[in-house]
Amino acid sequence: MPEEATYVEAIRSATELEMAQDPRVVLFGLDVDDPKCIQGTTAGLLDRFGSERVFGTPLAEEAMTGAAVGMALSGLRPIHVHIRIDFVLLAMNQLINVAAKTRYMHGGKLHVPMVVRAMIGKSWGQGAQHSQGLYPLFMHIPGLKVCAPSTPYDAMACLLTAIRDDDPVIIVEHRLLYYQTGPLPEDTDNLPAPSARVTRPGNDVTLVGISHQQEECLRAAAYLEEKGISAEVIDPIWLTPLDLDTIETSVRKTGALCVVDNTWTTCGAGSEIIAGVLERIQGDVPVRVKRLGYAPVTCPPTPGLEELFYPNGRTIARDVCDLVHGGNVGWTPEERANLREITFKGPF
Amino acid sequence: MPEEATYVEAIRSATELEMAQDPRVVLFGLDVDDPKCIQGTTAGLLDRFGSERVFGTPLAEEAMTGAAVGMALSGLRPIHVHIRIDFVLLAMNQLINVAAKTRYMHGGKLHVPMVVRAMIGKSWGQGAQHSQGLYPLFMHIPGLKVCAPSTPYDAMACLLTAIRDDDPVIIVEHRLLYYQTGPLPEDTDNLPAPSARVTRPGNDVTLVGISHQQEECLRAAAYLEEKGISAEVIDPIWLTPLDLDTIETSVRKTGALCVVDNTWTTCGAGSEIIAGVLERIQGDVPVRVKRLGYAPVTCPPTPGLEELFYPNGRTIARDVCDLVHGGNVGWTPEERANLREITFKGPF
Amino acid sequence: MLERFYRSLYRIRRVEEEVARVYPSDVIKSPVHLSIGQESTAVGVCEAICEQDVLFTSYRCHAPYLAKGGDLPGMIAELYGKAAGAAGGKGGSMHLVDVAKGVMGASAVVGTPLPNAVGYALGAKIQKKDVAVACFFGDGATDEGVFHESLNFAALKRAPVLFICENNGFAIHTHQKFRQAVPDIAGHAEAHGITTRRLSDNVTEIYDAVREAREALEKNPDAGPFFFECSIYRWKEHVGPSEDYQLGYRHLEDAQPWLDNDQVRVVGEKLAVATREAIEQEVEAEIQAAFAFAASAEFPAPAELYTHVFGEQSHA
Amino acid sequence: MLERFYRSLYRIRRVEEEVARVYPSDVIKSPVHLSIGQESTAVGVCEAICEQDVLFTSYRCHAPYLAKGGDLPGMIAELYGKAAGAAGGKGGSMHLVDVAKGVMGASAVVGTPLPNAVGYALGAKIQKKDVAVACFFGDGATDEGVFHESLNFAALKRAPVLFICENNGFAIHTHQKFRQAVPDIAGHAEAHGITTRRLSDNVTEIYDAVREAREALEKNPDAGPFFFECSIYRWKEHVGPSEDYQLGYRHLEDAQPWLDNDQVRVVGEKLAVATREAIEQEVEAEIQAAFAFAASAEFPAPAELYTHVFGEQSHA
Ligand SMILES: Cc1ncc(C[n+]2csc(CCOP(=O)(O)OP(=O)(O)O)c2C)c(N)n1
Ligand SMILES: Cc1ncc(C[n+]2csc(CCOP(=O)(O)OP(=O)(O)O)c2C)c(N)n1
Ligand SMILES: [Mg+2]
Ligand SMILES: [Mg+2]
Repeated sequence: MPEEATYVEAIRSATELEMAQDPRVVLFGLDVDDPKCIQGTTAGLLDRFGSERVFGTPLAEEAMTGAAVGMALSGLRPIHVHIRIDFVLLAMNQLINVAAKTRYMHGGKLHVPMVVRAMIGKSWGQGAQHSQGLYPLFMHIPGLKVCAPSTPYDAMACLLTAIRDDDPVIIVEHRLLYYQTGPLPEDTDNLPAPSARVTRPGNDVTLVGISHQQEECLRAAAYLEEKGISAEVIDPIWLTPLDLDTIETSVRKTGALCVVDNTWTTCGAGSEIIAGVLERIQGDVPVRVKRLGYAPVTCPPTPGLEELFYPNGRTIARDVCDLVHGGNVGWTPEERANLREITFKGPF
Repeated sequence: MPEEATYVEAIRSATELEMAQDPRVVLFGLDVDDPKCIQGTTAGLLDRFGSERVFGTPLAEEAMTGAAVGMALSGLRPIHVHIRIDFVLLAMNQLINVAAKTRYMHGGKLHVPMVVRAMIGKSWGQGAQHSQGLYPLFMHIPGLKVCAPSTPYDAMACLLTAIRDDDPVIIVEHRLLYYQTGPLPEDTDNLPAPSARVTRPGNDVTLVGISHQQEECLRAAAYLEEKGISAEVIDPIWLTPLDLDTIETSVRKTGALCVVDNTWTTCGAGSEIIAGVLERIQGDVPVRVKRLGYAPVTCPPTPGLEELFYPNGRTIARDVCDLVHGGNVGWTPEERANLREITFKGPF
Repeated sequence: MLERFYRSLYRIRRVEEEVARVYPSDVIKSPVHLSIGQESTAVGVCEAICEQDVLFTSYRCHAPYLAKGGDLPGMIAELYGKAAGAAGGKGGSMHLVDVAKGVMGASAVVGTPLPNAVGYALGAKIQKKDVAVACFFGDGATDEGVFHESLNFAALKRAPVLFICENNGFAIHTHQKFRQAVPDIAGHAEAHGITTRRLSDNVTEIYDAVREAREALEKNPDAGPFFFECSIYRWKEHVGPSEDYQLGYRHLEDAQPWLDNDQVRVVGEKLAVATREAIEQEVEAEIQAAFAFAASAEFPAPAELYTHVFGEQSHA
Repeated sequence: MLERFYRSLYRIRRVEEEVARVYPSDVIKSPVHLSIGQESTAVGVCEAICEQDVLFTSYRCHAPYLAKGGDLPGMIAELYGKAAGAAGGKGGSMHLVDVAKGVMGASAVVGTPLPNAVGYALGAKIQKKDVAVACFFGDGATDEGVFHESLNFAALKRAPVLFICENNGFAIHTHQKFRQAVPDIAGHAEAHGITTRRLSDNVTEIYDAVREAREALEKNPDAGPFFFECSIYRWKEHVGPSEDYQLGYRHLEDAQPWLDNDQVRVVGEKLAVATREAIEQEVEAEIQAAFAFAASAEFPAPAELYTHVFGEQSHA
């Protein structure tokens, strides 16, 4: 059995492993080489691999993303790190107009093996511009792959898979997931192809949780036991390519599908998964559906409103209970100490 | 009866009308004042209103969008024009992190009445970077409104509504719609609130077409008559706020919903509309659903592949026929001359 | 003038010290980016510009907000997340706003206020208002392309902007020399044809330079833009209430000259003791009242979650 | 050298004239941005750099593609949308590519190739390859913030990039003076600490300047980056095969000095008639063959729509 490790360590050691075995891998981004080393995810790598392969950058998200494309074309495998996915909005042009399209628009003569690591923020009033999920913006674009691992195991597997991929991959991390601990993959040379995982089997409702909301879905499933509802929880892990098969199979069994996004629901992964599954089921079996996610507002910092902004184990349980019963049951579970959410107050 | 006008004239005259009655309105963007005046949509405005209110800009999408925000805060009502929506990817940070959030994150103390006009390109091998739809990226974000008018009437109404709105509105135009002709609103002082329109009544299937695909849906509906299928065609016109009521009402009647996006389908408006309608219907009536849109690839310029990349009246008819019959019928209509698509070869 | 300077400098310093002091008690539930040590830019600039002028700033906004006359109880209540806060608790420390005083919000994304400031200035000029815009940003913001786009556009349109670069040498923990090939930010402004001054952290020097520019703008709306690079030093960590010399990215020796030249102390020492003490007492009372107000104010009601996405006159 | 220059100049001119000639027949189903009149930058630069060096260019890519040795039949077939095209018909005129010759693609979004070029150069340097990158872009691209971000990063990392600004005075129909407060692009490169030259459209002058820089890079990989601003003139409309003086944004008189100094003619006149004619005949034959090849080549099969989104070794 592999040891337990944190999510931070999973990312760090995946990077270290691949940098050690593949000299083409370089790691860069704002502050990757500073004393806080991206909450520890880049710790020790500058010392081991030197400043040609591990370097900080100016604040210049568009050009640094464009430089990653260029490095990839030159034969390297760059990993570009952003401490908040919100800042990737400055690099959409290079990601969408260039990285995603370079292979296709040059008829396969070029390709861009690059990895973008970007973190979703939450807690302690980070507010409007440090809390967005935004991954549906990337899912929309052919030519980009997107994953959002929620465990140390998947974080390591996703990052290794991403680095070894010949095309651009965006890894969506989450600041609160950095506290997760768990086992790491044993055989890092033979990782499974991207696919979803049933993280908790069940029969009455299919509950898909993305990124940090996977954690909340597992909490919700525990609460739902109180009402005798057995939730099957699924973590898609990869959003592009999206493993609809696993979700469809579950929904055909449960007849109810709730997707909890770690972003707003409009044009979100929930919309995508619900539409995709129902296109396949086409009324073969009756299905109830529900999307949850951020409230349709900008994220407020004040704690009371921030709490309401996000789905959590209890509100998910409440809404799923209503979904399963087809109406407002009027039940919200009492918070249980062992299912309380982690919070923190920096470092951000 | 108002005269017939082109879509170009609708935009031009909406701008002129509002600039004449509201001195706060300014119009700017790359090439708005050049000899081609954005295909005529800005023609004559420089002469009438002068270079303080109508001006071209440097190539600097991010800063010009930020400047629009600043102008709006100063009391103006800027209209910022982009000749391709693809270039708006350079301005996502200002649009999403600033314009969309300014009101909320300052507790309502500030607001940003600005309009972004952005055109979708198509035809004559414009290819990878001049053909994207991208509007789902804006739909995802609270604080932005989005519309995609498909007729001269709606183009004028949407633009006037947008200019008069106190918050940021993105108007998605389409290069091929510029050839549309039709009546303009008569009472421009009292425009209807944003809502969808049933553009062709029907009973067997609800067909929602966005932007230029609205035109293709109307063609598809004509073809579908051959198979005795009566399609109810709906133009949402506004994507945010989205009038789901009109679509839901239709789907409850027809039991089948096909949305044709003018972009890729993943996390598209089709996903949103299907998920939203099904959340409301929750199995009350059985519903078959289908999304159509760009092929999940980068847009190729060569004509044969470009043709396959887009849904058109005939392929939509084929796919909707299959949807209604619940399987592969194997029918594609013969092209009819009066239902042939417009194409062009510049100016772009 | 020195009295005014001192009142403003001392007030900012003490407000932020109080923020730092209460921070560990978790009444402030938000990241805070303190300006302690950097007060003189905010004060020098805001004393030099006019009542009707406006500010655009970064997340490090406490000092300019206060220097421009921003409401203190509203600021503290905002940090506490209260409904009476400057932004109703929906902004936090990084988005202070006071429209009546010309503080036009603040942004946590580096560089974003620059084009907003230019657009505002151009808008004011189009509307023939005698309004100048002061835009505060750090050395880090000047790495971003939008810095150049904004400067070029401001220069092209002769927008009445006062660009105030608070160069504290660092973007978080990364020194300017690791980010900029030529660590001469003012040189870029010159290349865009902007009248530029390189300044120290001396409050009078800053005041005089900005005052001169502001007067030029009053006489001729086409006199701008102007650019000021002020060399200053951040005493506390990038975000949070503490010092951070233990991290090793900079050293207490580097800070020493700045500490020795502390503008709050230096200006204070120029005043008569009685004058100084009177100011200090007033400020202390004001601060105490503001924190008390914030502590006892209400949190926003749950329904506030859904307000202010769009305006009521909007078509949503 | 003059012979080489002439062959390349003449070839580019004639290829583009043929493109313009056939364009009205609609065999080319794609926007074309011709370099007619601007050939000397492409030729001067590409003759001066090395076989192993690479190019990044804008949509106005025909000239650099050809000057670097890009495959001519592949180019014409690409314009015709054929499977045998440089990009299999999936790029069109704006995305020419020839990896074997070092043409690393092209982009239709202004400014985007700049950071790609810098990244490539840095990547090559990290891999200890003696490869320089020539990046072609227009005056319009220098309006964009990414221009500055790219120059700063290149200078900071001493990346072996040759920035080639083809300043034809216009972005579409908008003159530089309406877009740039200071119409001195080279001045910005200097502010980023980059060795800079202001050049005319004289092919030998361009060649000499770039050759010197390339030699410096060969001796010292840290010698770069270098920046060259070349003043040139576009003879045809921004996009399409025709002239556009009737639009009124510029005038034939403005063009006259450039037409009089046509580098194709000027260089050709320096050659012996027989030499020149031999070159011309070879080139004409090559061009005829290329257009014939393109005309008879197949369009891509429908299944090609779905290839090249991701690679086969990708996990899709
Ligand atoms: C676009 C963007 N990139 C990165 C960050 C993360 N970040 C927050 S503050 C900061 C440093 C900014 O330095 P500077 O502009 O000098 O301001 P200072 O904090 O020194 O006042 C960085 C990189 C951000 N907020 N926005
Ligand atoms: C980011 C972006 N903005 C706008 C456009 C539209 N556009 C296409 S070419 C062009 C002019 C570019 O001028 P310049 O860089 O000088 O190149 P030139 O065409 O003169 O060679 C513009 C504005 C674009 N393609 N990309
Ligand atoms: Mg700084
Ligand atoms: Mg040009």
